[in-house]
Amino acid sequence: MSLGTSSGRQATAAPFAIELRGISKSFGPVQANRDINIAVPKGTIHGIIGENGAGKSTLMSILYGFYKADAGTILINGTETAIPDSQSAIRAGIGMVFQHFKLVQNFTVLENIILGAEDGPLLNTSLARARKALTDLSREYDLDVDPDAVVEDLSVGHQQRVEILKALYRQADILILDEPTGVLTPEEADHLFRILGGLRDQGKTVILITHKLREIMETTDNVSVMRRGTMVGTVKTAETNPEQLAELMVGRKVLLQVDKDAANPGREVLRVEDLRVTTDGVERLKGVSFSIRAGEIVGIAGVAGNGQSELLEALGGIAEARGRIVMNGADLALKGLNGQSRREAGIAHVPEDRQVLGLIMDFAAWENVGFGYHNDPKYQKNAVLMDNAALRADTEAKMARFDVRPPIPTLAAKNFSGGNQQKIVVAREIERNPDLLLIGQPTRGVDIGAIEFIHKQIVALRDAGKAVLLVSVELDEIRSLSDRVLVMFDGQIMGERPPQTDERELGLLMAGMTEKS
Amino acid sequence: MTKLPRWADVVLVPLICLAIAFVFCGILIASIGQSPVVALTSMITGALGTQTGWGYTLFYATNFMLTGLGVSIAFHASLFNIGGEGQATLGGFGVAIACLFFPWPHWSMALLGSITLSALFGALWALIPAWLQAKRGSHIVITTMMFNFIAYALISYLLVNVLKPEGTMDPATARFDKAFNLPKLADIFGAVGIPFSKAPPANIMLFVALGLAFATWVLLWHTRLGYAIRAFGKQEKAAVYAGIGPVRITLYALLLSGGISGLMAVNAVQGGAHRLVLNSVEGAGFIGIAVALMGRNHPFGIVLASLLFGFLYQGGNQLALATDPVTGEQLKIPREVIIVLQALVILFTGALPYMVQRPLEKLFAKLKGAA
Amino acid sequence: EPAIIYDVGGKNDKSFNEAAFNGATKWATETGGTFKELEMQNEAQREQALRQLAESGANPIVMTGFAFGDTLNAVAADYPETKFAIIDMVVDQPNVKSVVFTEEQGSYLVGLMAGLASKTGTVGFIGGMDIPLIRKFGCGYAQGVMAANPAAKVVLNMTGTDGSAWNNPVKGAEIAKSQQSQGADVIYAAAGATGVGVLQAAADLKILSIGVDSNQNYMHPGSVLTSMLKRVDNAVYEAFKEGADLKTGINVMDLAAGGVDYAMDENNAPLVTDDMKAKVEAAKAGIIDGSIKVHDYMSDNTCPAATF
Amino acid sequence: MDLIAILQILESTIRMSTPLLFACLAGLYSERAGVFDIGLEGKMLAAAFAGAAAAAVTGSALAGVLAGIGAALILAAVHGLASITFRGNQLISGVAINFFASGLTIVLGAAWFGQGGQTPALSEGRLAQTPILDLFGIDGHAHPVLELFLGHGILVYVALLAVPFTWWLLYRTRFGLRLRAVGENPAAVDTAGVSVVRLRYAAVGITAVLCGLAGVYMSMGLNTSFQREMTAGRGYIALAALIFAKWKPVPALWACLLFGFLDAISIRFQNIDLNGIGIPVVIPGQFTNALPFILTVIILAGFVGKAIPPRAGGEPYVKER
Ligand SMILES: Nc1ncnc2c1ncn2[C@@H]1O[C@H](COP(=O)(O)OP(=O)(O)OP(=O)(O)O)[C@@H](O)[C@H]1O
Ligand SMILES: Nc1ncnc2c1ncn2[C@@H]1O[C@H](COP(=O)(O)OP(=O)(O)OP(=O)(O)O)[C@@H](O)[C@H]1O
Ligand SMILES: [Mg+2]
Ligand SMILES: [Mg+2]
Repeated sequence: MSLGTSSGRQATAAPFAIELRGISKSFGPVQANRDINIAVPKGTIHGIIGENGAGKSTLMSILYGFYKADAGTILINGTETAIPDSQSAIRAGIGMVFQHFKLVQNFTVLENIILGAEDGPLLNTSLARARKALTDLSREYDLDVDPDAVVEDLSVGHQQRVEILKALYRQADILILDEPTGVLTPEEADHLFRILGGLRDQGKTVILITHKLREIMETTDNVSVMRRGTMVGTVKTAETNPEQLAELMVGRKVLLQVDKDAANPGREVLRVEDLRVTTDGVERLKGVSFSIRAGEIVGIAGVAGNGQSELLEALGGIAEARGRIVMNGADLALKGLNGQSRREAGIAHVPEDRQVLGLIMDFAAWENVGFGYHNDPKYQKNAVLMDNAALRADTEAKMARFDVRPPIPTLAAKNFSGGNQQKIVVAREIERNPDLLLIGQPTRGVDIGAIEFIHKQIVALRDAGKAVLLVSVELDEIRSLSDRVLVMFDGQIMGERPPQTDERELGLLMAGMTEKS
Repeated sequence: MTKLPRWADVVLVPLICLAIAFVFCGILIASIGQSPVVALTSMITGALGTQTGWGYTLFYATNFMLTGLGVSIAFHASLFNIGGEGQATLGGFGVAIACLFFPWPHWSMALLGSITLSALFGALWALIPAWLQAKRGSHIVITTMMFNFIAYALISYLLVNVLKPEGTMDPATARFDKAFNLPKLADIFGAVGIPFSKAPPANIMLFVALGLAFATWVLLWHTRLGYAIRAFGKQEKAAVYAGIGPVRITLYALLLSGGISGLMAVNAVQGGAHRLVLNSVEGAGFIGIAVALMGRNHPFGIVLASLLFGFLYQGGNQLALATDPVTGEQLKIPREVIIVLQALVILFTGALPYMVQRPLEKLFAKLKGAA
Repeated sequence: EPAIIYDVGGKNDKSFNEAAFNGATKWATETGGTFKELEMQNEAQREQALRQLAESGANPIVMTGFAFGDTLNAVAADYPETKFAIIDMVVDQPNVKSVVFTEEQGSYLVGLMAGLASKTGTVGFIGGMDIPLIRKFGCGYAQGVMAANPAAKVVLNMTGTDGSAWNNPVKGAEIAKSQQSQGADVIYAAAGATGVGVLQAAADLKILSIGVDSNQNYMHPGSVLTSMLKRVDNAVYEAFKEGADLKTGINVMDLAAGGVDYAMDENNAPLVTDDMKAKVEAAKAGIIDGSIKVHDYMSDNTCPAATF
Repeated sequence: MDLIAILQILESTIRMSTPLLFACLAGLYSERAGVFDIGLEGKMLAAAFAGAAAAAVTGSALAGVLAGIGAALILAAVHGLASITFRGNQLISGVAINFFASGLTIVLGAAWFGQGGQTPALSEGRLAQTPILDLFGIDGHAHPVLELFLGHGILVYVALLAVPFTWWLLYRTRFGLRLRAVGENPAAVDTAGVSVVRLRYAAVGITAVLCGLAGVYMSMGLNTSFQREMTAGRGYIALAALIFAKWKPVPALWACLLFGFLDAISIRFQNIDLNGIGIPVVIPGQFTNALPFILTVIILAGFVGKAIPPRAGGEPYVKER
């Protein structure tokens, strides 16, 4: 059954909080939305799922007045409403938490929250009220963040909270969240969903975009599925199941859990001893030691911002460190270095933040495939010239193998959706067939089709007798992929557990609590 | 992402912008009681109507090509080197040394000598700012600006107190040995049997500059260094991930930038004046910035932009001499009108293409609809 | 039809080129003739302009400024039928008239007046850029000052080292104020448009100033002590008048020939005592009859009265 | 070196710093809002001309000031149109504006006053030189210390007061918050329901007003007429000062005073003859002329760290790639 089409009639009866009719939007050649119809009943949580690049964010951005639709109409509570800009959206009671946060990095939390919603021409009054309101909100939904912290110093998880608080502060009764849990720990996520439930009970309407079917099943009332810019359909959550949704989404059957047989670890590939990293005065990595053997996947679980990033950067040769890193029996330099030296040592690195480290967003896909390997002999014509043709050919091949969409090597990285950007990076690094693969948040913001694919690649690499260090805030991912799990907290390793360990116990470790305490 | 066909974007839009600029300038000329038509025609004939005109246009264009290329390389590393003026000034000093103190047996050797020294001095003048930027994070815009002023002072000291021959009024070096004069277009074309005006100073450096433009293109898009420079320019942190050393790239980019700007002096000093005078650069360093920006930092675009500016310079010079065909009287157009014209051209072709693109897109959409 | 080419300063630079322009216009108004004129925009244009004017049949062709010397020397031979006149430079060609001025003499006279008018015994000199020509002015000036008062002190400043040095009245005024605070109560400006700022500041500070090239006394009556006249206008006027049969060769416009002088008019009359006037006239006579020798900086790049 | 000399140098410092300070703060507003502006020079020049011209014609200083601000506003509007509305390259637009002003001031000046771009010298239309001292009937020369602090034109004090005001506006008001935000992340401002375009135009407008004051201070305060190119590169120095100050108001004051001070020093000590103290060398004037620039580099490298410009600076705000 589908609500989307029958919306017209119902509008008179029980007006929908939101109704979009015939929305179309294209970015240059890319048709992001094609004649989209969707209706969201008041006081419900409405899920939207779809592959990367399906057009979810675009659609919501149109609803929020960030983009202008090429065609179509928007009805809020049954009345047609023009939303030329975000201001009118806010006035219409819509709040949105963007997939890519819209925060001013060097402002405090408070400054970010009041921005655009100040009380008067002078700040201190607004700041005072906001501080008060913020503490109330924090208590009500216990979303605590330090109001005076500067945003760039906050973990992504906390920045996420700031975004949500922004929307709540503006008293939105229609709340749009675009992949809010991409960067949250399971606890944080569950917490968020409790909040959303609370909002629904207050009669607010929530639209939730996510790639995680579990979240859809657990929290939403209805779910709409998008594919390649079109609306495939809307179903009642109660009347569907993950497999069906996955199929609707991708258009084929998808394996929702990794199938891999037991690892048979070989020689030690990497050994880390008392590794320490200090960034601007603060020691973020406080003496970490572990080792990885060939043919195994070691997962690092932990709440974002507990030293995982520094660990990856130290191993990847981006951050200077103290201690020892022994790769294939040889000590690696720890200072005055860069990614190059590590690649030569047989380490490949899929960084946590593809848009900041992994890709040059303005470069074409084919140039990005050479990124980090531009000195590789196989991309050189001769002593002087690079062999761009070879690079392009290689890119086409990779795009085919990794099903990157659209498969246009000359398209700039920034014009691919998040998931496809990730595929480009993963393809580049995995296909180096390295002795050790460092991979951070491999499936952040990636659709289930792609997740399935990327997970397969990681396992395949392991089975090929390579070592993998997997860092992820997704416990599911850690547990389903890893052969051994290390839990990090506050720059230290709290302990090692087998992947079967139940979430509670891992959760406790991630919170810094050992069984005894 | 523009919806225009490429040719329209690359050819049509700039032409329309250019036209608009000239219309505005025509209004200005008319408003001071002169005939825009006569003015424009005399500019065009003066710059493109005769071999001599072409020769001068190309001579100026060569200057701008070199400084423009210099600026653009730094730009690709997202370093705004506004020191082209000073680097070219020092380049002039290099040329003077090469042409005054070495007994070259042949002009070609002299050319090699002056190219080497001017590039060297230009690069050296960029070295300290580059090093400070790389090591201390001292903002390149300030340091290069300061080094422009320091260069003026240094060169005027050298000319007045060191290089100036006894008893001459002119704060300039002696004339270089005639044997070191660079072959002019007349000689080069003459060699292949094409007669060309002897008057203009346009010389072999034109081809050197064109060669450099091509070399720059190869460097930026077909070599590892170019790749590294562009990547560094886009995302510095990512560059480190990729194994690109910020310090090294900063130095390379600015040294190349300064070196190429320095070469401008070979054209102006050895090719044109045959001696080093005060202010031998005459703002070409700054025009280079405009040229690089208008050429969208692409060597091909830079060549076109330099030709445009060469045309404006030479056309402007001619405008000052233009006479009314009817009365035979000299037009009374102050030279500053040409500066205004340059401004309008920079503004419309460089900063306002979008103003033209949008309507064009609509138009093309209509045409498509019709077709 | 005669032609005149102004140097990059432009024909309205309030001094040198403007004087040339005045000379040309004077000729035009008297004879009712017309003349071609051209303002230099850049170095490379010099040769082009000369050749074009020559080919357009302009004759004679007058140009202001030493910077033309080198180019003219190269070009003149190609146009034997055309007569050229160059100001401030000697070009040894059969069809060229070289007009040079003895700025040191004129500067000596105004220096003498400065020395006499100064109560503090300290006077100032502000040049545009540190080039030989300006040192020539300054050196003559310093000699005049010393002649009036051997104990006098001359504060020397050059405005700058780039093109803006000639167009920086704000800095000119600032330098004047600085010199005043160092005791200077008469300041001689040889700095193009920068001088406008100097004269202004002197007027504000209620001290005396000295103009240059053309008569600038009118700019601040009661403050401009005098102006060192460099009769470029006469030189151009003469050249135009001689027309096609221009008298070639070197033409030294010195004090005797009225090429340089100091300006007296109603604007500065109250400032110049009879005693001062007498002394200056005496010095003038002395220079003309040779009893007073004013050292020319250019002759050996040294100055007995000042260090640059 | 005696007290008088020191006082004189400090006084000169204040005078020389004022136009820089105006221009530097002008740049601060525009660039903190994410619009780079190397057209400060041009706007100052245009204002200097328009101010002197209007004052000469009307004989009213006020008319001159207003005209100067108006001229700067017109050029700012062009810059805004190019870099905000039409998403053009902000650097190019700035370069163009500098060329434009440098040419047009002279063309118009020549056409209107027939003095080759120069404007007639002002008498009554001039800005008062020492209004405060005059008010109390104090003779500045007699009281050099009073003169140092009170012996300046009104605009000097306006410039100095503009510093704390700017700080207050930037860090204490809604407008300031939004201004800083739009220079750091316009998308955040946009999604917060505030118009990026309007904010940026406002900033560019303020920039123009301050440039206008810088210009008229030069042509109507320090001088009594407009001269071609009389800003003599101060717009660029102000830009350097702005970076020096890391785009912050209070540091901007120090930076401009520093530049002014170095200038005053180099004016005071031209070719220093060390023969006096027994060393047979004369430090050439060119060196003292270059000294401010050399010292700037040394201080920058030695004491001023990395300057991070507003993150969104120079980029037109485009949502749809
Ligand atoms: N600002 C933009 N300019 C140009 N193209 C864009 C822009 N935003 C999105 N696109 C393109 O439009 C299509 C839809 O993008 P959108 O972000 O809506 O997909 P999505 O469903 O949100 O993907 P993801 O799940 O990765 O977030 C993609 O092909 C994307 O590349
Ligand atoms: N939010 C603020 N409230 C009050 N004063 C501030 C604030 N931010 C900065 N200041 C003051 O302003 C001056 C410069 O500010 P700061 O050093 O924070 O620059 P900044 O961090 O670049 O400013 P911003 O954070 O707005 O980008 C200092 O005197 C500082 O004390
Ligand atoms: Mg999305
Ligand atoms: Mg701050």
